[in-house]
Amino acid sequence: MTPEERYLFDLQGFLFIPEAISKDLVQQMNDDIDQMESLNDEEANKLGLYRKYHNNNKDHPGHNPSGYDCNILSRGGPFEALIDCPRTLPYIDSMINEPFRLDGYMFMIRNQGCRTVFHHGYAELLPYSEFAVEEGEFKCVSVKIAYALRDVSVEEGCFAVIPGSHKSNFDNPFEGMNPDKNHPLVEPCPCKAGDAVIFTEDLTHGSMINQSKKTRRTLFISYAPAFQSPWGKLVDTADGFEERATSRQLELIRGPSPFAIV
Amino acid sequence: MTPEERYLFDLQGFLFIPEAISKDLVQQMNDDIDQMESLNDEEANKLGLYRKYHNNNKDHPGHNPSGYDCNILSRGGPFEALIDCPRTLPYIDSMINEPFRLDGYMFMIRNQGCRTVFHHGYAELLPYSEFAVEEGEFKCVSVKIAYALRDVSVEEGCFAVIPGSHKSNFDNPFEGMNPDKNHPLVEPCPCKAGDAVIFTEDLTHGSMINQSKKTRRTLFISYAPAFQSPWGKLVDTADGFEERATSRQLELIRGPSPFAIV
Amino acid sequence: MEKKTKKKVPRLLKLQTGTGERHLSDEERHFFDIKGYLVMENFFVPNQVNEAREAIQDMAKKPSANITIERKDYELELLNIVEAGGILEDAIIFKRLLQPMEEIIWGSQVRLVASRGLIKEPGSIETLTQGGKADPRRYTKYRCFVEGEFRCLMTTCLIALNNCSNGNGTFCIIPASHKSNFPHPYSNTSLESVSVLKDIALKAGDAIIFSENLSHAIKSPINEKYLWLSYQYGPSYMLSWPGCEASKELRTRTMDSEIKTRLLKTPYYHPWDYYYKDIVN
Amino acid sequence: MEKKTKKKVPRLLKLQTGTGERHLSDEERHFFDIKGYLVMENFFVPNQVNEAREAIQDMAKKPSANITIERKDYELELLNIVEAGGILEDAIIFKRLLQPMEEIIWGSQVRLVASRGLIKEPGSIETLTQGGKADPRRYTKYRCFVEGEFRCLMTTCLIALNNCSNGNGTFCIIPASHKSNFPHPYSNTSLESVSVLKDIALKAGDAIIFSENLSHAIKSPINEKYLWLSYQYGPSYMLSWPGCEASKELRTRTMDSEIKTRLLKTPYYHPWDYYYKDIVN
Repeated sequence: MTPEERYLFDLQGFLFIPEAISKDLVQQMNDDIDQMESLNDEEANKLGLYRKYHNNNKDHPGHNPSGYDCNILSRGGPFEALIDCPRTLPYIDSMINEPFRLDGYMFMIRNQGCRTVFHHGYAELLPYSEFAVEEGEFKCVSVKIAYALRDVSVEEGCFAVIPGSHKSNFDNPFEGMNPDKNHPLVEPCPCKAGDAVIFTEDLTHGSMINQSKKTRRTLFISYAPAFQSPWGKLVDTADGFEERATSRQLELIRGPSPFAIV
Repeated sequence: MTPEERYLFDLQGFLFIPEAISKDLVQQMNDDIDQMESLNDEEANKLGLYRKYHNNNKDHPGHNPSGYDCNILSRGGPFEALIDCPRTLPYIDSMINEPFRLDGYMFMIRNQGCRTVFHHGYAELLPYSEFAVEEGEFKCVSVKIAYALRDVSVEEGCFAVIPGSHKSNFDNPFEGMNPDKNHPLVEPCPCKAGDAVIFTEDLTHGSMINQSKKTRRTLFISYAPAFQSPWGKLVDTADGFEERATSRQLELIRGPSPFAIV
Repeated sequence: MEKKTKKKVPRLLKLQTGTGERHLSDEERHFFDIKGYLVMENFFVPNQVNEAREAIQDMAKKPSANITIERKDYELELLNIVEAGGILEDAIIFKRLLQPMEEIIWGSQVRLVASRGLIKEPGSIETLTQGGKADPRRYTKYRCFVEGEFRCLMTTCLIALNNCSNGNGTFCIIPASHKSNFPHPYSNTSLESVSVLKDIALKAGDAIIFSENLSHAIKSPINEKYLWLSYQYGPSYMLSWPGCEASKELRTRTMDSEIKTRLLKTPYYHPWDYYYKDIVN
Repeated sequence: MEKKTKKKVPRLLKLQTGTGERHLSDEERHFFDIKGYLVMENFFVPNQVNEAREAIQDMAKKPSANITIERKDYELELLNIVEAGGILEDAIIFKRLLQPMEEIIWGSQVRLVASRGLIKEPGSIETLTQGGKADPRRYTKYRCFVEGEFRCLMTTCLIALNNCSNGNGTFCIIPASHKSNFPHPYSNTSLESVSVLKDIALKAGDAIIFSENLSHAIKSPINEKYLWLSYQYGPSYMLSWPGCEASKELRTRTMDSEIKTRLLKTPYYHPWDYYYKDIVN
């Protein structure tokens, strides 16, 4: 990390990484998702894909379901490349600063009317989300990366944060509320396809309401120290992964020895 | 400070310095105090000495007053040597770690039945007492030194502390109570004449009940960053001090420029 | 400890440690803790803005005995401007200013540490303070505890006496920088190029309270002279800025105001020791 | 966020974040925060001590399938001793142990991360752990907030099965070292020469709960073999120590105990996600 990147991540709790993945890889992933979208739930389940729906678009009854989350790493293919994305992984190394695993890999669909309400903030004291700096080094747990697979503007329901809330000492009065782009605390993060936002889970985050007919597609990939558990199915891999994987990918998925540091 | 001294002061909140001042200087100070003790309050006041009595020896009505505090630096003479005591001042330098002043110089008499109840502790969040370490360096405010002018055992009412309480997150349940040497949190600090205890004001401290007929004599000298005020009369000096003083002594008493660091 | 003496202490000097008195709303507290500042619109009504502007301009021409003028390039600083009286004296006890200061610093044990009138001309120097942990000025330290109390050191109230926005003489800050763990890397960067620096648009009469530990700067005005008023508060034991000690005259004329008297007192730690000192003197 | 799902979650998996449930007295909380440990006298009654000693000795001779024995010089470590059943299984839910763990770690979202029987012989190695900020084992982190809640990571309960005092096989610690800002300088020092190292005299059946972030060691016994039991707890999402995963057999036989079931669950973050996983599987 450059001194400015270090300063910005500490100051705001997130870092914007433009063009984190190539247009080509984005295209491959979108093609695969198009194919997956044609499956019904039963067909998807048979392939090991589980959709968790978010039916919160009461104002837009024509668009149901408004969105879902899904364990897309079990599709394999182009998604495996992001396990150890060369553009972003060095940041995770500096932010966690000890052996870590990939503990969750989730695909998110957000249709019209859908949004993610604000959640988290330092004062929750969630032990698995802690943002910390000691002796001039980051010591974070749970650092996440949001990769945009499509261009997403404020109106199209982009990611949104409260910069600095990863150090907030008081309960977040906006917990559970829709991000309001006009509030002086709120910063929406519009992205181009292939851009990434790296953030600490202690940061208050959510997404704007998607007011368009365009579907937002995002990958959320999460990393944590070795002693922390993976998030169940969200690290399921496809057949043959172990043979295909690089040694770093294997270590990130299996997790390094959890208590090796003595 | 050696690594062990640094470790111990951080761990416990105080540091014991044996033979901090020479027997000779101790003798001179005790001789002067003997002389001062022969004065009544009116005579003392005329010389600029003010006694603040502690009449808390209800159980020992024969010994009234049981103790007092007094602005003894205004006596001048041997007391001026401790403004910049070569054995202790380098510690203060490392503990405060920025330009500082001597902000209080107090003499304490404790007779039979007298004690100082436990007071302070980190959770009080007193801004002028803060114990702090940043980037591997102490950043304390209000570091004090207790110099024993006589041997003082546990029974003779020595200084007593709760080691580690300078980092306590909870209210001190023993606030205002007499230190009990049998409690596992309590550590009495018996001293020989000339020994010193350096401590952070955030440390819960007090003194054991003096159960003897011997009078405890102690000097408390306090240091603080330049922007903090001196404690009123407790930095009064004797006539001619400015001419006699070393430049360091002068700076410590006048205080460095309070906001010079920009 | 000295419980007996404590009881005798007049209400004026009530020890504030841990009283937990709160004046800010939950949202204000959350905002100030995250961002390091609070904006107060219409702190002065137009009449007060005019009175303040005139008083500062008069003092700049012919300063009274207790006000010092420091001239830098294209900038005039009038130290101890509270001595000018009128609105410049009355503002120090405005509730909208004092209540946040008391919550942010240390209850009723706060002092006025410095007061200044500022006249900025086109070309005035734009300096971005360091802020955060790397700020060498420990007297600016920001302290706040999880779901607990603030214990900040120097906290500033800056009042705009012109409309300042769009980079024209604007006050600007790096939000959240009062909690920075690293030094900002913008020492050799022009303010315009600092991506996280935010202009705070203020109208004449608006005020901003901020932790002195927040990275901040005042931009140079483009055409005219811009006037500012600055009041800095600290805990009771913080010394006055050199040149900002309250004069005997000021102390005498504010004797009837309990709050002004308290804010202008010489520094003290324990109120009862201060009281005690009064008795023995 | 998922408020609807949250409501459906069975009580067993109630999310504990911020419930502020308190089991310790003010004095215990103050003591543990300062010293980093709490002693519980007579945690086991004499019968339980005998049962535990016998079970450990049996397992050392003929370990059951789910218990691993690690031999070091003059020391035997029986990993996953909870599998032995009886008192070694029941102890994990003793209120005197579990209530402090729940307050110190994270409410009812705690897990048993490791369990061990230890047999120490004269000559066993005495290692002082680092402790404090300099401890490289981040999974031992101690966290506590001013007048607030604990959020500690690995926390240990050690039960003495012999009388251990006066340096003879004694458990010893550096009090307050869980908050050390500096590494301890005693790496090349014999335990006897570490001035701040304190022997904790324990009788057979006494237990001590301590933050794994506290510098600690077990001294070598002088004449006989000394037996210990150690249980380590962590937050719900902390993985089991390798070799300490609960066996199917153990999970099945503890099904009727809501609390044992919870402590022996595979790691999880949000209880409702765990619940959801059960549904979709």
